[in-house]
Amino acid sequence: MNLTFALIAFLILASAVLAATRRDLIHSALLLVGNWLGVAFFYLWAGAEFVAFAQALVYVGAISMVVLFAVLLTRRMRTELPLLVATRDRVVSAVLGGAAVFGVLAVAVLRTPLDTNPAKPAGSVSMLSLGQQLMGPQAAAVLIVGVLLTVSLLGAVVLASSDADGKEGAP
Amino acid sequence: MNMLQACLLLSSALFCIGLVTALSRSNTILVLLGIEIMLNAANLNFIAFWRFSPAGSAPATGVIFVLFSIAVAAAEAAVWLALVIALYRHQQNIRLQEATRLKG
Amino acid sequence: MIATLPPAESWLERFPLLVRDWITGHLPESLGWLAVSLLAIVVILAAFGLLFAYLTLAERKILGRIQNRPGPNRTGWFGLLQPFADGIKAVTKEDVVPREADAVLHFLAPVLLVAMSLLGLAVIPFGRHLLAANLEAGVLYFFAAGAATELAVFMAGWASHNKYSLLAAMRALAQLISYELPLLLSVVPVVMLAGSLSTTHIVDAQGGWTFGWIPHWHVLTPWGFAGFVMFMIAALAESNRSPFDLPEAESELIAGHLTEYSGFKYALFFMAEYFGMCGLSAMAVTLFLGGWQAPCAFLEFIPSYVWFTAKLLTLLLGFIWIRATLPRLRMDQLTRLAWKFLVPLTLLNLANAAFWSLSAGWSGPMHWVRWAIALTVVVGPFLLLGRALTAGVAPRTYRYA
Amino acid sequence: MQDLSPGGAHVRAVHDEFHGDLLEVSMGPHHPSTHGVFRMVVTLDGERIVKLKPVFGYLHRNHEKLGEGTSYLGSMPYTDRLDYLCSMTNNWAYAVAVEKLAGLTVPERAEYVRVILAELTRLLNHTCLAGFLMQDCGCSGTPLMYAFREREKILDLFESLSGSRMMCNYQRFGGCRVDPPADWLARAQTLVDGYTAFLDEFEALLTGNEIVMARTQGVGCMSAALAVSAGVTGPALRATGVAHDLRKVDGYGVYPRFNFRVPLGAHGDVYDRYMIRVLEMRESVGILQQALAGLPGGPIMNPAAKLRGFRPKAGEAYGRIEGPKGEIGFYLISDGSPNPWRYRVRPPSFINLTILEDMCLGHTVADAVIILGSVDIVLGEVDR
Repeated sequence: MNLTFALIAFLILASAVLAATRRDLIHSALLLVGNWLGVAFFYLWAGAEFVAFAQALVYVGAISMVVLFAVLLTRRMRTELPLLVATRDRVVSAVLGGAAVFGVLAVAVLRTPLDTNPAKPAGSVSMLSLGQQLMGPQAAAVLIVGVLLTVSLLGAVVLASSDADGKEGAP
Repeated sequence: MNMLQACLLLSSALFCIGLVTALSRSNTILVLLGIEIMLNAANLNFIAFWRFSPAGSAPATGVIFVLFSIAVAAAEAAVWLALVIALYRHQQNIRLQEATRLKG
Repeated sequence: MIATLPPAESWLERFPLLVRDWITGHLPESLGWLAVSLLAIVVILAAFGLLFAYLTLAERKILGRIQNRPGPNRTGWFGLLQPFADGIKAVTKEDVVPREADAVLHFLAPVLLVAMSLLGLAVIPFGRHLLAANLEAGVLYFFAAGAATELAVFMAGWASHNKYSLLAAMRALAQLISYELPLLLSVVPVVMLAGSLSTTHIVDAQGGWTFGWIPHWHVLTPWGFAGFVMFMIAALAESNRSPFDLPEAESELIAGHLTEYSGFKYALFFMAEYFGMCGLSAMAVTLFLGGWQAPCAFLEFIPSYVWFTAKLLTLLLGFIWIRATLPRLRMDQLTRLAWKFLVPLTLLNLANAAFWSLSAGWSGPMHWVRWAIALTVVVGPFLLLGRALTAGVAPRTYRYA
Repeated sequence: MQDLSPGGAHVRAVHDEFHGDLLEVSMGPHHPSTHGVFRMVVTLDGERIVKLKPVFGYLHRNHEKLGEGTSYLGSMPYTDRLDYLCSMTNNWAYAVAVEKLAGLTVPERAEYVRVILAELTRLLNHTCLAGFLMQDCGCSGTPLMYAFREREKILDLFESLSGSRMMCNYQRFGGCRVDPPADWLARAQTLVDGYTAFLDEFEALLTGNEIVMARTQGVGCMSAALAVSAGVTGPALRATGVAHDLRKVDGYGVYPRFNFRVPLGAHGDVYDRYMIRVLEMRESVGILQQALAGLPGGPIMNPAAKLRGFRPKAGEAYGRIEGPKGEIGFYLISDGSPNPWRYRVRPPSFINLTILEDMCLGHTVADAVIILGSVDIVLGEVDR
């Protein structure tokens, strides 16, 4: 086994498990930032340099901020944050369900004869070819994503500010 | 077990952690974070297949797919921040079980 | 560090290469890459460590000069040993951690901040042969590394369990969300025209001179100048420097996220602020001011790293000067400036750069038309948006009883 | 309910069903922008202030009771400690009250010297205030250091005249303690001549600065009606457009002989309060020029005034002057003994401070700091 891969896998899984089990929401969010960084390291390890930096920029730089903002805007005091304890049944059934899904996936992955080519050099996709792909064959998709981003931003603004004036009238 | 299978196992495990988080927690933010984990697990798969599968006709497809996925995740994050804030305004907490009404 | 060197270069220019080769020459072949990497790290840490030390002194001296006072002048000749005295003081001071604080995050925040603000320096070409990591996506890497700095500020504010710090944490988040966008958008035209995300390519694209004395730096084009100014404004906000030092806000939030920090951890925050400032200034030099390129052809005999250092220090002096001059903005004004002024202007500037790129072939009188159009696109919206931004604010006349 | 531990930023979250989560921050008594040991208990919605409670008294030292236990002259040095930036005007107001009580007149030369010192004090106070206000706005000390450069010159003058830079203890009932020598007057003249240049420089740097205007215009508005009903005086009142300047209204001392104008604001916001002070400084320079030019000779003390064994007749008197911060007044009741039976101070900055909450509501924390700065308080006077 590749040692780097093992380390990255450990970082990803450990931070995800810790984030899922923390009681403090801020800790969860910050651990998830670690998780996202781990995923970025994985991309780097796999040779997808550009995606790794994009992942770091978008997840660590933007989405983490949004998450923390959401936590702070909906906070009570720090001590009141984790009061939303789930019932034992829910947790147990969720863990069982998750374990079952993992079992199925693991068996499927291990049983399938996957045609691999480990000799392929890492980082085989250059920035230039990536750009040409995006602007050439994938141009329509880029446009659609652009529209999606704009619409979601506008939608978010509308959603978040919908109460601004009619607040007193709302029950 | 080759490297590709190891990567796929990693992403499956990550996906299941996300699934368990989304199912077991009642805090809206944590549920959404679980979904975000699952999304990342899927992205891991794309990169793993791109890296380890034999060279095909479109060499950069996996990378481009992940790029789009990241862009969509950014859009999604903006929307769910707005949703969480709207939810909080309506019911003064962000417990998902209590968000049973479509109308405030 | 890049190994390719043109034949006719002075030994001063090749000095870093010679030192590197001398050191690696003593080591076995297999350890070469490790030695080179370690050397790059050591050089960056040492150079910027020293720069940080003397930048603090320079800031205090210059602020003092601007404010009719001498500044530190007791430790050593002209106060030149002051940074070391400060360092000893910071290390030996008691490190106070509030009882209610989140100890892990409280510790991690300064460490993360310094680490993150140092990472970006790896892709800056400090000279023709001085570059730690020549990444194909260098610019993207730089901003990805810098993205986590405000996260550390947030961690510090949150972990301190102090309400001033909490307010600072909120401000830091809002400030980051607002200013990341114009910072990146003001860089996009450069990337677009250079056709590369690699910092070396961007510097190379600015090489050459018209008539031997007008350099082809981006800052000397209309879109480049506008981009440079907006980049520097956003950089001020990113590095939490006055007039955008809202998370710190000494007169409002005491010291914001730094309120509960003391001793060495405080020094780390201080260090990170200067590293961030240096990193962003170095990026501005690389993107807009021609990197290590000399301003005139006949001045090329001066080594490239000297030019880079000179440009870097000029920008840093600008940071200090602005700090001595301007009052702080309010939070709503800060975000309004970002969203209603900088973002539209950077977007327009993107179109402007595209026009500049498309009209590259225009010659003769059309050359002047090209300049006129590009300048109009920069100046017109600036004036219009600026007027909208400062609406309702004007000097007043007063009557007498 | 009020679970506020002393000091620091102890905060408690208040859940208010109308405003969502509120945050209560105790700004002060140890805060760099409260100009002393003053505390504002601020309730915040985000950064917006929904409630503000000024808490003072940390510097209370029984000033008025001490005055009743000391002889009339013995209280004079204590008045220095009220508004420790403006000891000259505090002295004068107290001297006016005692002179009214005892029916003493003041020689003309002393009246002129008093005007000179009062206007110098006004320059000193307003210059410092403008510097502090800019510091509160977030300038890194530059305007403050410019202001302090000028302040030093005035303090040097005070020092060479009275022997003390801030605690001058210079005025006496029926005159002044020492006669200013000719070279002192020449130095004062030099300072006054150069002051307009300083004001021009200061204004060029700040008055038209867009950040300063954006931070201060429309912030902390005070209506004329509110100001009048709350008893606000001084530049804060005139910034709302009310023409009330005791130098014109009472015409005390020799002020009626001088030609000066009273600048008036229209909005009553922080910018107006800043500008009124700057314009007042320009008028003060004019008064100083006239007073220095017209300074008559003669004695500096009324020979009839007794410093030892001073026992005014039974009665009461209220003496007031226009101090730099507003109407500073002393109310005295005498029962014929060497000590006042009742000694009461009307401190302008204390009364101006009472409407702090009205000015701050709806603004942000950053605004509260500059609003407080623009009120111009000195805690020695607020708490007494």
